[in-house]
Amino acid sequence: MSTFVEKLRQYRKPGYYDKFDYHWTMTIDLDRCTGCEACMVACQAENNLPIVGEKRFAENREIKWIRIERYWEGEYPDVKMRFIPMLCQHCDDAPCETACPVFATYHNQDGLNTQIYNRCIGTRTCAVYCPYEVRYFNWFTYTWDEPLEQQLNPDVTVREKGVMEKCTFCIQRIRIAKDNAKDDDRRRVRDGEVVPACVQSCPTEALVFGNSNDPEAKVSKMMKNPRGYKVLEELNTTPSIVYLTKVHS
Amino acid sequence: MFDHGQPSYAEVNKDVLSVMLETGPKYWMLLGTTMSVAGICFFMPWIYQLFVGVGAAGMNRNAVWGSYLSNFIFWIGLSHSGTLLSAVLHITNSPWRKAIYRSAEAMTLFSLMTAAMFVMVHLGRVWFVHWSFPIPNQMGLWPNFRSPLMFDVMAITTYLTASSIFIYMGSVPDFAAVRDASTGLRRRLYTIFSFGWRGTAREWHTLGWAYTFFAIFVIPLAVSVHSIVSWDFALSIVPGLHHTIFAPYFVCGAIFSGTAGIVTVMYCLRKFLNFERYIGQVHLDSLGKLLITLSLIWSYINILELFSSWYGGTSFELEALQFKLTGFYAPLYWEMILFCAFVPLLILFKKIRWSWNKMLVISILINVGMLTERFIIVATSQPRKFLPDAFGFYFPSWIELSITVGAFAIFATLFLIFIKWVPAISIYEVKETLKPLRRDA
Amino acid sequence: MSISVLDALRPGKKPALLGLVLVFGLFVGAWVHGKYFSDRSPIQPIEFSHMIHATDNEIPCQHCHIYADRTPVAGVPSVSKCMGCHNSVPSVREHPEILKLVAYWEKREPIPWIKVHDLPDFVHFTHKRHIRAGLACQECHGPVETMNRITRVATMRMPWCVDCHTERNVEHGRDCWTCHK
Amino acid sequence: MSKISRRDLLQYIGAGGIGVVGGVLYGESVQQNVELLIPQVVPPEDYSPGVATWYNTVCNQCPAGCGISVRIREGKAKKIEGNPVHPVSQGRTCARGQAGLNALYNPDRIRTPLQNVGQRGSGNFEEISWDEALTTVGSRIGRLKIDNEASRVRLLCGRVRGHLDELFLQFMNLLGSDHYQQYDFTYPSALMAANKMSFGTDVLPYYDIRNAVFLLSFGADYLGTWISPVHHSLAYGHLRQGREGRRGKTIQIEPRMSLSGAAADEWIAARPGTEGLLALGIAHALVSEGHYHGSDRDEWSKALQAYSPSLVSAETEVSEDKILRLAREFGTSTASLAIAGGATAAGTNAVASIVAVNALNYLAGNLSQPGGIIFNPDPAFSATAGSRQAGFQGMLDLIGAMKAGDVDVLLVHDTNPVFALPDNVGFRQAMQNVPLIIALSSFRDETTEMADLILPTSTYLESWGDDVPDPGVGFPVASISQPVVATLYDTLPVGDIVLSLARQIGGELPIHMRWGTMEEFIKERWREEYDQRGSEGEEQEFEAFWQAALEAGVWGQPGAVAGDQPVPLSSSMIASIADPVSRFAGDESDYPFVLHPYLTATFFDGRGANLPWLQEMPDPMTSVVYGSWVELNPVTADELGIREGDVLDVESPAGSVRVPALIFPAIRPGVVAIPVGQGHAAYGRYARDRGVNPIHIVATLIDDQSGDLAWAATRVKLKLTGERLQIIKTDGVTRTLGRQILGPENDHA
Repeated sequence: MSTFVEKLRQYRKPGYYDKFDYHWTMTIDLDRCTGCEACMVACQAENNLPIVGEKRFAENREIKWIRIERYWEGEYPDVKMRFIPMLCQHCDDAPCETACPVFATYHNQDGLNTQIYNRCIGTRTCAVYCPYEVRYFNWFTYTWDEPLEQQLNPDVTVREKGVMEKCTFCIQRIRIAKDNAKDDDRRRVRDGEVVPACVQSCPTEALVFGNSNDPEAKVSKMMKNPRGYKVLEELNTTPSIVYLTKVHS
Repeated sequence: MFDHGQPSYAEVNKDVLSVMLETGPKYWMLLGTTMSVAGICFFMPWIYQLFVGVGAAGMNRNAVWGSYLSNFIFWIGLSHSGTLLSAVLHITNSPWRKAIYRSAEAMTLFSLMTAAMFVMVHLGRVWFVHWSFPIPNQMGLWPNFRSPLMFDVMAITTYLTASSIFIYMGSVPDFAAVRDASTGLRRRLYTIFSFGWRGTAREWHTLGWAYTFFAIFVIPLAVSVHSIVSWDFALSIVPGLHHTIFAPYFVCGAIFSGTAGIVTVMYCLRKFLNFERYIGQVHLDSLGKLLITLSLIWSYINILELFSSWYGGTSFELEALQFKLTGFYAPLYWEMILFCAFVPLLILFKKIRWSWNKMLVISILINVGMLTERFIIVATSQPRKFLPDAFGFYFPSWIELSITVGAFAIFATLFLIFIKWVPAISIYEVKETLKPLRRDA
Repeated sequence: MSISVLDALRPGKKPALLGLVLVFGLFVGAWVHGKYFSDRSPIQPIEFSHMIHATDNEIPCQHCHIYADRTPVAGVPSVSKCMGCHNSVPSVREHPEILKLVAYWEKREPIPWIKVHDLPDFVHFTHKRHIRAGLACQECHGPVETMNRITRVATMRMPWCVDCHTERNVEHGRDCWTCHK
Repeated sequence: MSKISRRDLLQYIGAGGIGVVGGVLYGESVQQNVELLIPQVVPPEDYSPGVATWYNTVCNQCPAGCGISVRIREGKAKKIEGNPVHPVSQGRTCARGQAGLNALYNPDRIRTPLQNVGQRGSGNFEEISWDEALTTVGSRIGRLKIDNEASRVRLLCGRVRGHLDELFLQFMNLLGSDHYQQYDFTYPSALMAANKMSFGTDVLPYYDIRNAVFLLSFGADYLGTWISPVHHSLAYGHLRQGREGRRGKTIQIEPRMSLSGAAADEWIAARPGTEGLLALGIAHALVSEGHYHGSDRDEWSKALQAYSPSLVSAETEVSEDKILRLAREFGTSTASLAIAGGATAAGTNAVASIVAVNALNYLAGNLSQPGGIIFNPDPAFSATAGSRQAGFQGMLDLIGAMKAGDVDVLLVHDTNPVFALPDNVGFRQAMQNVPLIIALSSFRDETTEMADLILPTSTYLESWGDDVPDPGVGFPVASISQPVVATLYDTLPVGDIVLSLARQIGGELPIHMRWGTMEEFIKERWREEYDQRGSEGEEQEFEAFWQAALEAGVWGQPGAVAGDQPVPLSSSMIASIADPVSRFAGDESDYPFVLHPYLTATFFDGRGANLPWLQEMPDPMTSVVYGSWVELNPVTADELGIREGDVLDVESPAGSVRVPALIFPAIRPGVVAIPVGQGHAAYGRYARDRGVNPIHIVATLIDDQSGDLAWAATRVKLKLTGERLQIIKTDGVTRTLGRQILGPENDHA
C-alpha cells in the first residue's frame, strides 16, 4: 500500500517528465501566424483525417486535429482579426486523462497525451473534459472515394466509427526519428529531426517543435520568450504548447 | 390504516395472490403493447445506430454528450427512492411502508436496468463495454480507477446487486405463500425460490436480522451512487458543471423524482390491481409530505447553485449561467422550475394531497420537470465551454427522442412481468399490521 | 408434496448434465479447430520447404528475406531471386514444384503466397529493430528450418507481444504507442 | 449409481457432438480472412519495403512555381512538402500545394481519351482509343496544314512556362500558325505594363519583403494569392520576428480585409478605386515633408502638386494626418517597400495606380536595395512565357475570330476561359462556331466540357517538365518537374501528346520535333543550357549535373548578380498616367454597391475547387466551407435588414447571381465582396453546382492603359429574395468575450 502512496505522491509533480529523455513541446508565434491554414491541410494529409462532406460540416461534425480559431477585435474601421491555431495542448495535467474509464488516453514518457484508438470504447468523456475542445469523435465510419484512398498514410491507422481521435504530435514521425537515432546509437534524436506535419508546412515558421528537456533545443529557447503564454493557463492543465502573443505597434 | 375496513389474513393472501395466479386477456394485451413499443421505439433505432454509428443521434463536435446521458441520470434518479425509502422507513419502523415497499423496490431495480441500457446506447463501441470492468487479462490492462465513470460502473453494479438481494430477501416468506397456494411447475419453482421456507421462529428471526442489516447497508450505498453519478459532471472542469454542490443536488433530485415515481406506481397498483384496501390515504398523505420537503430542499440547492455560479464571476461561469437562464433552452429551464419548485407546493393543501388523481398529475409533472433538469444539465453547459470559437449547439435527433420514449415502455414491461412473479404487496408484513382477529367475528 | 428444495431441483438434473456436456464439447471443438483446421499452416501455391533450404542447404534466413535487418518488413524473396538460384540447380529442375515456379517466372507473375504471420493494420512492427536487438528469427517464427510447410507457432497477438516485452523489460516496451499506431 | 439407459447415452453423445461442431464453427468464425503475400517478380534496385522515399518536382497549383518534395511509399504518393533547397518555397507549402495529391488521386479525373457524342457541351462523351483520337486530330490539322490554312488552328493555354512553352511554340510555328496564346486570369498584366512604363523592364522584379522594414501594400494579398504566397509568407515571418529587436511593420490598403490585411498592423479601407490616388497623395506628402532628397526633387514636387494630401484625403476618405503619417513612416524607414495588386490592379486605373506605387518606391529610394525592389536578370532559360499572354484583349480577339468562323481547330490546355471570363463576352457562345475543339486536360472543367475531343493529360505529378519561376527570386532559377508516381490511367503528359501529334501530322514536324518523349526533350534542352553556362563553374560532367539537378529538383545561381540598374524613374511619368481614380460600370444611384471579387487562398482562381481537402478547408477569414457567400458590412446589413444566410440577388449591369449574405466586420460600407473560385457548372463532384462565380457578372470595363479586364470596377445592387440558406461555417462565436485566449496583452473583447 505504501508504495502506492509513494507513487501517488511523486505522480505528476511539476517537472515530473524532466527525468525522461523527451518532453515534446511546441511554440506558436502568433506574430508570425497569418492564418493561412496550410497546417490544417498538412495534418489532414499526414494523419488520414476523413473527408467528411458538406452534410457533416453542417452538423458540426468535422474532424480537424489542428484548427485556426478566429477572433474579431473592435469594430469597423478599427477592426482587427486575430488567428490562433488550436490543437491538442498535450497537457501535463490533462483533464481528459483522468476521465477515460479504460485508459484509452494516457500520458506517455515522452510527455505526449496519447489516444489509443483500439482501446477506446467511445464514452466521449475526454472530449467533455477537454477545455480546448481538440478531441474529435468518429460519429461514423468514413470512406474515401476511390482512388483517394491510395493517398492514405500507411504509418497511421484509419479510425473506425465510435472512437475518439486527436492530435498526436505526428507520433509516427517521432517514431521514425527515434528509429534512426537508434540505428546510429544516439540516445536522443537531434533537435529539428522530428517535425510534425503542421510545423513542417508552416510558411511563416510560426510553429516550432522540439524537446524541451533539451536546453539547447530551439523550442526551449523560444519558450523563454517574454511574449510566451499558455491558453487557459488558469485551469492549471499545464499545456505543452506555448503561444507567443502578437505584438501591437 | 385501511380505508375500506380491515381484511382478514385469508383475504390478504387471496387479494395479493390472485394478482399473480389469475391472468386475464387485458394483462396480455397490455404486456404486448408495452413490449412492442419497447421494440419499435427503443431497440430498432438502437440497432440502426449500432450500424451507422452514434452519428445517428444529434450530438456533435461541441456537444459530445446528449440526451442518452440525461436519460441515464433520470433513470438512476428514479431508482433512488425505492430501496432507500424502504430501508429508511424500515429502520425507523413506520408501519405505512409495509404495503408499498415491495413495488417501490421493484421500481428501483427496473429503473436501474433501464439506466444501464442507456449507458449501452450512449457508448460509441458498446461491443467493448466489458473493458470497463476490472477483469484480469493477459495484456495487463486495467480500467482507469481515477475515472469518475469507473466509480460509476462500480457504484451502480453494487447498488443493483444490493437492492436485488434486498428485495429478494424480503420476498422469501411470500414466495413460500405462493408455493403453498399453487401446484405443479409453479409450485416447484417457488419451492426453489423460497429456499424451502417453513416459517419457524428461527427463520423469522434470521430474516428480520438480515433484513435490518441490509436496510442499514443499503442507505449509504444509495446516497453514494447518485453522488458518484453527479461526479461524472462535477469532476470535469466544464463551467456550469464544476460545482461542489452537485452531489447533494443530484441525490436530493433523485429521491425527489423517485418519490414522485412511487406515487405514480402506487396509483397504478391501486387502480389496476385493485389494492384500494391496502394502499390508502395514509400512504398518499405521507408521500405527499415527503414530496413537499424534498421539493423545498431541491429549490434551495438550485438557488445555491445559481448563486455560486454568479458569485464566481468568471466569464466562463457567467456565460454558462446566462445561457441557461436566457438562452435557447431557457423555456425548458423555467418549465423545470415551475414543475419542480412551485407545483409541489400545491400538495400543502389537504384537498390536493388526499386526492389520488390530483397527486398523480403532480407526481407526473414533477418527473417531467426532473427529466428536463437532466437534459438542461447536459445541453446547456457542455456545448459552450471555454473557447468561444468552439461554441456549439445541441438538439436531440428523432432517434434519441424515440429511444427516450421507448425506455418507459421497457420499464413498464419489466414491471408487468414483475407483478406476475412476485407478490406486489408484502403479504406477511401487511398481516403484521392487522389487528389480531376476534374469535366471535 | 414436500417443500424440500432438493426434491424440486431433482428433475432439472439431467438438462443440467446435458448442458455441461455441451459446454465441454464446445471447448473440445474449439481446441480441435485450433489444432487441425486453423490458418496457422495453410497449403501454399508452391510446396516450398524451409527444411530443404535452411537445413539441408544451410541457406541463412536473410539470404532470401533480405530486408529483414534493414526495413520494417522482412520481405518475401522476389521470383527472380528464386530463379536466380534454381537456374543453377539442374538436379531438381524437373521437380513438379520447381516447374510451378518456372511457370510463374515465365508468365512474369508473382507467386500468391498465403500470409501466415499477419499483424493487424493498427500495429507498428519493425523487423529491423527486433533483429538489431539481437533476436533470432526463431524466437517468434519458431523452428522454421525444420518445417516443410511453414507453420505459425506463436499467436502473434497482443498478450504474446506484451509478455516478451515484459520479460526482456524493453525500454518503454509496454507503452501503448510503442506498438500501436 | 443408477445405470444410464441407451436413450440417455444417445442424448449425451448428441449434446457433446453439437458442442464440438459448434466449437469448430466458432473457431472458423473468429479466424482472420486469408491475406496474400505478393512478392515482386523483379525488384527495382532502390526499392525497400515500408520505407518512404522523397522525389522533388514542381507544384502546379498556382503560377508561383514552388519546388515540392513528394513522399512515396510502395509507389504511391502520400504527402507533399516544400522542397527545402528550392529558393521559392524553401521547404514550405501552402494548403493548395499540399492538396495537389487530391488532383492526382481525384476520382473525377479523365481516364481515357473521350469523344463528344450528341449536343456540344451536353457532356455526353464516349471512350475512344489514343490512336483513334490522335489520328482524328492529326489528319484534321494535317489537312489544314496542307491547304496552308494552318493559321485556322489556334492553341490556348494557361500559364505555361519553361520548355513546354517552347514546345508549344515550335509546334505552332512548324504548323504555320502564329496563334499560340496563353490566358491566365491571375496573370499580372497591369503590373507588367506598369513596370514596363516605370522601369522599362519586361521581367517582373523581385519584391524583397523579407528585408523590408515598412511594407505598404495597396490591395496586394501577398500572403494569400499575390504572385508567390509561400515565398512572401516566409518573408513575412522574417519581417516580423526574424530580426532581433527589429520588427517590421506592414500596412494594408484595401476595401475588404484579406489575409494580408488581417496580418497587417493597420488596415485602411480607402474608397474603392482611389488607391492609386492615395499613393500619389503619400508621394506628395513624402516630397513636400522633405523625406526625399534626390536631385530631381523639384521636378517631383512639381509633378505631384496636384495631389496634395487635403485633396487626396477628400477623394479617398482617408484622413489627412493619416496620409502624412504614412508618408513620414514610409519616407523615414530604413527599408520601406510599396506593392500593388488585387483590386488596386484591377480597376480602370490599374496601370496608373501601380505606376504611382512605383513612384513611391523610387522616392523611398529602395530600387535595387535590400528590402526594396530587386530587378530580376533575364530568366534562366531564354523562353519567356510572358510575351505569350493574351490578356483580356487577346481573348476578345480570339472570341472575335471564333465568331467570324476564322477558327477551325481550337486546342485548349490547362485554362478555363468559360469560367474565368465574364459571361457577356460570350466565349462559350463563340465556341459553338468552332468546328473542332480539342481539350488537353485532366479534368472536365467548363471549357473541357465544350470540347469535341478530350485528350487526357497526366497531372504534373506524373509528367516531365521544367519551370522558371516568374517573377524570379533575384537570381536565375530553373526547376525540373519529374514524374513521382507511375501514370495512373490511360493518360499522357501534355508534352508527349504534342510530340505524338507532331508525328501524326507528319511533314517537317517530326523532323524538327524528333524527340520520342518529353523527357528526352527536356534533357536535351537542359544539356544545351548546361553547355552554354558550362563555363560558369560547373566542373562536373552533364550526366552528373543532370542527376544532381533531378535529385535537387532545382538549379540556380544564388551568386549571380541581379538585373542591371534600371533607368531612374522620371517625374514626367506622373503627368503621363491617366486618371488615377477608377471608373465603375453602373450608375451609383441604381447600383449603390461596389462589387469586390477576390481570389481566395483556398481555391485561387477556381482551379482548386475540385480538391476535397480545399473544399473542407475553412475559408481563412470567414471559416465558411463548401459554397460561396456575399460579404456585407454589419452597418449596411442592419440598414437593409439583412441577416446572415438571407439569399440575395446580387445584380450588376452585366448579370446577377443568387448568394447568401454573410455579415463581415472588416469590409467597407458600400462595398460587397464575393469570393472567386466556386460556382462551377462542371469540374467534378466536389466542385459542381456549388456556390456562384462573381467573374460572370463582372462588367467588361478595361484598364485604360493595359487594356486588361478591370474586374474590380463593377457596381451592383442587392435584392432580398426571401429565401434563406445555411452558410456552413466552423466558427462558433468570434469574439473573445474577455477571455485570455490571445494572450495577456490582447485581453479585450
